[in-house]
Amino acid sequence: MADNIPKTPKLDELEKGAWPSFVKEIKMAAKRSPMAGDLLGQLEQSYTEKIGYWKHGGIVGVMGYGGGVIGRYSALADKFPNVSHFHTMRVNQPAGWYYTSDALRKICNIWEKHGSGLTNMHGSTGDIILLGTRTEELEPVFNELQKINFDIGGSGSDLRTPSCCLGMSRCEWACYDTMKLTHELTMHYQDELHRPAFPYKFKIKCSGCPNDCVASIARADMSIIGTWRDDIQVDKDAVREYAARGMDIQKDVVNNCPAKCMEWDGKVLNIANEYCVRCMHCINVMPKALRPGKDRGATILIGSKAPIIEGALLSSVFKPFVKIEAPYDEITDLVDKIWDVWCEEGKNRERVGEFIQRVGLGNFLDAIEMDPVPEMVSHPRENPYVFYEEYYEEDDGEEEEEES
Amino acid sequence: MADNIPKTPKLDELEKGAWPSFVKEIKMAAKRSPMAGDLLGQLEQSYTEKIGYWKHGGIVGVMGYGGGVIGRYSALADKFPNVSHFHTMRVNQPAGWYYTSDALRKICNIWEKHGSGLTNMHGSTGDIILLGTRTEELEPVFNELQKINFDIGGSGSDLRTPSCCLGMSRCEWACYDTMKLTHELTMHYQDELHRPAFPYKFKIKCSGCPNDCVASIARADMSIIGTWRDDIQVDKDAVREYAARGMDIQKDVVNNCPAKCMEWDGKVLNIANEYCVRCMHCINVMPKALRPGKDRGATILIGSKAPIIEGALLSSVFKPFVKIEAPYDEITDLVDKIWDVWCEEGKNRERVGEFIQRVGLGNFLDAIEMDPVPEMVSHPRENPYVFYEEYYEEDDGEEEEEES
Amino acid sequence: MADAMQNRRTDYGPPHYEQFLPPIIKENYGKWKYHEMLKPGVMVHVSETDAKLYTVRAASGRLLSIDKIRMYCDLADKYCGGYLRFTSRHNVEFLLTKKENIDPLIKDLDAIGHPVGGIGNAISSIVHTQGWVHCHSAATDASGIVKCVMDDLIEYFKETKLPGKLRIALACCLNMCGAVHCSDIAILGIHRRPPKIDHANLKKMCEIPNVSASCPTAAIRPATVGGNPSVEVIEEKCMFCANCFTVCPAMKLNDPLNDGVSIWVGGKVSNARHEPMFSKLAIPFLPNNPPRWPEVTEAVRSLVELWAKNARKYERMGEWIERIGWPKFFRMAGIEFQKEHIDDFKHAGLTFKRSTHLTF
Amino acid sequence: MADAMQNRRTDYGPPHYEQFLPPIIKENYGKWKYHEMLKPGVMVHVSETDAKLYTVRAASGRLLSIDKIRMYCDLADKYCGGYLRFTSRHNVEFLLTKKENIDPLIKDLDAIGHPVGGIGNAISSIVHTQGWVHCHSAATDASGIVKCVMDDLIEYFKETKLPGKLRIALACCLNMCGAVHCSDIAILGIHRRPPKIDHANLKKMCEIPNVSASCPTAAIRPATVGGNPSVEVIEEKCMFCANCFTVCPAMKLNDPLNDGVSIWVGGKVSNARHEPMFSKLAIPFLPNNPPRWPEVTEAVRSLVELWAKNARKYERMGEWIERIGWPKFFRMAGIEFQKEHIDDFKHAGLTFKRSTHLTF
Ligand code: SRM
Ligand code: SRM
Ligand code: SRM
Ligand code: SRM
Ligand code: SF4
Ligand code: SF4
Ligand code: SF4
Ligand code: SF4
Ligand code: SF4
Ligand code: SF4
Ligand code: SF4
Ligand code: SF4
Repeated sequence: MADNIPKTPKLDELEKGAWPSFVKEIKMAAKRSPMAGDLLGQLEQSYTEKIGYWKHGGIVGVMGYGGGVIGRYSALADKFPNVSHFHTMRVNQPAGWYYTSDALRKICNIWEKHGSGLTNMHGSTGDIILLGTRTEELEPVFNELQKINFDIGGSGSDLRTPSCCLGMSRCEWACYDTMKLTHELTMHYQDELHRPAFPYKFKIKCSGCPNDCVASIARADMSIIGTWRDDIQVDKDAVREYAARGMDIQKDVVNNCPAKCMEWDGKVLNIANEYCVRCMHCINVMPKALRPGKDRGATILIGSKAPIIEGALLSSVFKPFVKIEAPYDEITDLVDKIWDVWCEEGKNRERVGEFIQRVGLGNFLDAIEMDPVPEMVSHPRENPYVFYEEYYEEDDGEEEEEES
Repeated sequence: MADNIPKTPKLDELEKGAWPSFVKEIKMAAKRSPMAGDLLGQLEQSYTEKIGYWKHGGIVGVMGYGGGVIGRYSALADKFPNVSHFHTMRVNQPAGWYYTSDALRKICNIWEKHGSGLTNMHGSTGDIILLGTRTEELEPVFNELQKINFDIGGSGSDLRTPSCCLGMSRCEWACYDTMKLTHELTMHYQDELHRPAFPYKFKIKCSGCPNDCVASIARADMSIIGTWRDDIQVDKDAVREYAARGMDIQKDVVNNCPAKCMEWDGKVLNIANEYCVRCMHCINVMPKALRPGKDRGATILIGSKAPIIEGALLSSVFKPFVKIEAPYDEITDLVDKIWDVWCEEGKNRERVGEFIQRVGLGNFLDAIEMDPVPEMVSHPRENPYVFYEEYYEEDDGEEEEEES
Repeated sequence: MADAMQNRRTDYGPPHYEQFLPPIIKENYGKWKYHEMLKPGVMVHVSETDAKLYTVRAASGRLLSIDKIRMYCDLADKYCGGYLRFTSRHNVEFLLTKKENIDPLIKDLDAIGHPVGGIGNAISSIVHTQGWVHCHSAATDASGIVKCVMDDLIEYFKETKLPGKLRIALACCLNMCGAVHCSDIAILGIHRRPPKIDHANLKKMCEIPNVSASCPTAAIRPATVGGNPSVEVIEEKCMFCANCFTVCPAMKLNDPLNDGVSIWVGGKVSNARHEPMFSKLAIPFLPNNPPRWPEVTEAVRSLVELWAKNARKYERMGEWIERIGWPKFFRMAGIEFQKEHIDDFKHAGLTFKRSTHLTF
Repeated sequence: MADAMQNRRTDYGPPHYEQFLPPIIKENYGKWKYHEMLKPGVMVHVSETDAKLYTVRAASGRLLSIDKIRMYCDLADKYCGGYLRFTSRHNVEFLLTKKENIDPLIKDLDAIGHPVGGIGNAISSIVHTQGWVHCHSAATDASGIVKCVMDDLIEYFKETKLPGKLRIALACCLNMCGAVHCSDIAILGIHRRPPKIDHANLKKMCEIPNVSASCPTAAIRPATVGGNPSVEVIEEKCMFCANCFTVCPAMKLNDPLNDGVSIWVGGKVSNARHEPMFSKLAIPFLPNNPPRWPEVTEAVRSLVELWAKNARKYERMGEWIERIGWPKFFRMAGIEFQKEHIDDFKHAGLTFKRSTHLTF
């Protein structure tokens, strides 16, 4: 029923060019779905008027879940009735975003029946985004997802769907099993993931090494990034082989080492591992010759987020090195402690990173009963405004806790 | 009259050791000055009780001057009557701290007659500090200083006594005449120096090159630091000479270049001057071979200060490069403009660096009618919170100044 | 409802990934030894068992119809036992064990309009967000600009002729769902006009105290307007973050006349060489000019090429600029340095140049 | 008074420096070509005219009696035509034209207790302040600690066996008159107890609003105590800066029981190699232990020697620590990392380690 597809002279311009065209995708879907058709219509108007026509989403959802659906209504419902509702469902992806054609086809079939036929593979948190359906379709979609064992992802002030790099499944540098950890954590925290009860959202992302292929340090309240404690594994011959094949080891490798801890005499590459900051560069450029050490684990960092509202943050070191082995009690204990304090004291819409800055890292560590370590800071304080917590009273020789 | 000297078992410990002893100095003075004697007594008590015994200074001074004297009274006046008053006078040093024995002796004679006989050569702002006299002696001291043409320095919320490195007088790296500029500015601003009328103190320090031998970037509201625009002068043979005499040019020079803009092939040292950040290192280590370029001037920076109360600041670039040639109108014009705005809008006890941070550098530049240049920042903003100052209204196609 | 809840499963979580892994990965899980790029978009991972896994990565628009997903499935069935995955930048990857299947697969992918590439020193897909397709906050469209920019930069996706990786991201408003704040080049939708307040309905829709509280710069204060209890905005204090709109629909920021795009450069995420960095403001404003946003594509291309031409091998955009200094960057890029570039938020003073390390 | 003003000169300014310059400097002003260190404390500057100026630098306690100044004058007359100067670190320099005068001068200087040195890769005098000798704010003495530390480090003043320059400074309170905030090693007098308020007299001596306003952490609020209009301090909010005391004598911070010294490291001023840096907190507290402050001298010496032993040539303290990382520094120095080390002032978040660049 192609007649359902409106004229879209502006959008048609976006069918041209070498990059895959989302307009073509919507048009394909529109062949079957009036909803996709009206989406085209409304989008064409946005392209003409240079403004979006979506209203603030109301609360819609699935029975027994507090999150996972983003309600969306059109401001042009009269003109485009088929997108009067255009909610999205966030479906928890399998760790590592691996699929079989079989599994994907099942999802497609559900979405053909109950939705616009449009998706995002994936949302930038990592979920499968089923893009656009009506309120009354939410339950049916969920019922069918259940049958194929796909569950809903996070939204609102809850644990958001954790995600990870593919790690050991296809990468020689993975310092721990990112997919296993991500899956286990997701299962362990199903309630927190599905029922918003935090001051604000909380995201967990797992990368297998400091290359950080899921950008966890930039966009996860907890970033778990693989690293190693012992020496980089070096295959000396393979190094010479790289040199022989024309790599300028001095320029390309040694001079780029941020720790200035490498030496190359034309024959042997020496690494002063005690100064190596595990940046990965030398390993990245000589994958056949160098490998991370054998004593592997991860650095746990806390608090990254986008700018709203106190300014963007990168995660900062919280545990310099932890072994990542099942059962993951050390990690879940830490997560639980952090949540306890944050849920207790955090303001509404205050991310954990902002919270820690407000109360002070030192005080936060006290609250979760953790000792400070120098790895947590890039450098100690520069200002002399130290809150010394004890002082002597005249009457006593004893150092007294000031009551605070 | 050595009997005037009290027993000081604690202080006597500080007569031992290889470093010059201030206790010996005070004792020498005490032979002649009861004031110095009582200082010893009070100081011994401080050393015993671990606390100072000076009271907040009241306002004392010299007729016609608002600053230059730090009033000081003892809290133990009954016990040590000769330091009941113990004011210091700040005397403006000659630029570069050069003296003849003749001039120094004259100062000593005055201070023998009218003061404790103790001094600081010099105070950390740069003044000659005449340490300790009575209120009624202030005028006589000034009258005698007048005769030998020494004038009073700054204190309070005024221009503080400017100081400088010795520059061209003895240093091959001076990129401008620091002593001349310092003297001229001091003369030009006598009124501002002697009569506090600012929100807070304002300090000017002049260094002849980026080595910054008066630490101007750390402790001057205006730091004037010599630099050059053209290429470093290289004597290639002299470089080879250094290498021949055992200097490891690659390690000691090239690898320490912060701009990574040097190359050494064992024979010729190549400098990519367009990337050189004028740090001085290579010149410092090979003074016979390298020299600053010929097109010399200075970078003017603004705002450094100690921590009280918003936290310590280093000066930041305000004018990347100015030629420093008499008459120094370009500099005095800039100083005047800055003072106008700061005196108008600055809060009480707000240094100019704190002021600029409060109102915003961009707004401050607008106020003094200066254009922003990228040299003023280490990098552009990272947060998206931009105060765009104009927007279109529906009715017009014109971009409109929002009234603000 | 209660019983409805009983006889219904919840919180069973995502399917276990293992069932989706091809046999070769199950067998060599954690045993990979090294990898090599065979050609643009194609790499091989070699295991300690000498097993070889070939990955073919194809561009994907991320916004996919089920029809397209089904086509992917067909190709996966045809060439690699039905196994495929998506990447953290939303490309699709096919996991092959038969080397001879690589070229036919690439041919088929090209045929359905999905070029292969993005591996190694290339530009990969642009991480992006919803824009006018689905979000109420958008100051610009997401998919449209991404399409235009990538059409223009396609050569850098298909080939690996760059000094290092270059990551582009787009977010259609300051919420930055694309987490663009650490990208080599970030495209950010922005508002430039204070909220237009729906005074008549604000009280109905929102809690006035929450609305005032939502403003980072305290620009919002309660006020009665035209008899309605509402709020007013001190315009000079507004920097258009739209946080008030997020908490209250009556604070409308979207505005065709003034919305547009800003360009940011020099961010990175990886710890390779330089520590992660935020992106910094390069171009404060470019107009929304659909459908092809020529100003934006032009600006991005010239930034990419400036970097490609001048950076040293392995130098990411931000590492290069840090070495040559921002003043040089602005001069080389021909971008005028303006008041907007100077930080004036909380930590502004720390961005001032507090040394004489300057180039001339 | 008015007439008194008339017949009196003011604002004539300091004497012109030229009259104090030795002829050789007048002749070669701006013509110096290079310099060389001949031996510790002695250097020669060579002019384009081939003229040679020999500088002999001697330690000076800065706190000088006129008697000592007169001795300097005698030596200047004896060896260099009466010409001398003081340095920005308060050493005294004699400006010679006759090489043969160098050694006798050094002998005479030693005789009056002023060792020669401090040039090149040495420790020069400690920039310092008034302390108990003259200031009401002092949390410790200045001259005393300086004397003890330099007695202990004298070898590093007299010889040049260090990797680079090492600058030590001392300030006796947070006002930091010594501008210690950018020193390789900074010794800082600190209070650790909230102000003891003289409620009976506060109103007489100070403006209550000014007092409250003076507190950076808003710890002070107006209160009536024992019938007196005064102020109270919220103890947990006080970080002992003494700014309230500076504006009001009734807010006493000085306290023998709790005052002491903190040690800071890694600052620098010059632009050589690394940009200027602030010093960072190494040791939060050491007791005031006059007359010889053994804990302080011991701590400073071990920091100096740790650096001397491990730094690369030309690496200043801060440059060395930055290369090896602060965690290593704390471990090597055997200093326990505590809550006090973690910044919690305005820009605290920016001091957190926001990367995985760690050593183990
Ligand atoms: C769908 C998605 C964008 C996409 O196209 O991929 C998205 C869409 C929205 N985000 Fe987001 N965010 C999405 C990933 C992100 C990310 C990236 C990430 O998670 O890795 C970020 C930055 C990282 C972070 O969390 O800081 C992000 C930071 C925000 C923020 C700012 C939060 C902050 O603390 O700064 C908001 C504003 C808010 O929460 O009110 C927000 C709010 C929103 C809302 C709900 C709009 C709103 O104001 O309520 C958007 C709904 C759009 C719609 O109608 O579909 N979204 N949002 C992403 C979720 C898909 C998925 O589940 O996989
Ligand atoms: C004498 C001297 C220390 C010395 O022994 O050398 C000194 C002594 C005092 N300074 Fe200072 N300052 C002295 C150089 C400095 C410097 C260093 C410099 O000028 O290069 C600084 C740091 C740089 C700066 O200006 O930020 C300095 C930063 C302060 C401050 C903090 C100002 C700030 O904005 O952070 C105060 C507090 C105040 O101004 O109320 C202060 C206040 C004081 C007072 C007046 C005490 C007070 O609270 O009123 C001291 C009088 C002590 C006395 O009884 O003699 N002094 N003061 C120095 C002046 C001698 C001279 O004129 O040559
Ligand atoms: C497939 C993917 C992980 C996943 O689970 O999906 C992945 C896979 C690989 N990454 Fe990555 N990275 C992936 C996203 C990332 C990201 C995250 C992002 O872009 O949002 C980063 C951080 C980017 C940044 O710093 O802004 C990332 C930074 C790296 C780096 C560091 C590059 C650098 O010099 O900064 C390397 C090392 C290298 O390329 O030499 C690397 C290396 C690799 C290797 C070679 C690892 C390996 O041995 O298999 C993989 C293929 C090379 C390639 O793609 O060029 N990967 N990689 C992601 C592919 C995204 C895409 O479709 O393009
Ligand atoms: C005499 C004096 C200037 C004055 O007008 O009084 C001076 C004189 C010289 N300085 Fe300086 N500097 C003087 C204070 C400084 C200061 C300020 C300070 O210490 O408070 C600094 C900044 C210190 C810092 O960075 O914290 C300073 C940083 C330098 C540097 C850079 C050293 C570095 O690597 O960071 C050099 C270059 C060098 O030594 O190679 C230098 C070099 C020199 C040279 C070699 C310049 C020359 O060619 O004559 C002079 C003698 C060498 C020496 O002393 O080792 N001068 N020099 C000051 C002597 C103070 C003293 O008695 O020790
Ligand atoms: S983060 Fe490391 S382990 Fe994970 S995919 Fe990237 S390179 Fe491999
Ligand atoms: S991993 Fe990075 S820091 Fe370590 S040796 Fe290699 S390049 Fe240097
Ligand atoms: S600052 Fe430069 S010019 Fe001045 S004395 Fe030091 S080195 Fe010489
Ligand atoms: S002055 Fe500094 S930046 Fe310039 S070339 Fe020499 S070492 Fe490099
Ligand atoms: S970035 Fe803004 S407009 Fe785009 S999806 Fe996220 S919230 Fe919506
Ligand atoms: S847009 Fe942001 S700054 Fe402007 S009023 Fe709303 S919340 Fe405040
Ligand atoms: S540092 Fe403090 S105590 Fe020392 S002189 Fe300056 S103000 Fe006085
Ligand atoms: S010492 Fe400083 S922080 Fe404490 S009350 Fe006084 S002003 Fe406030």
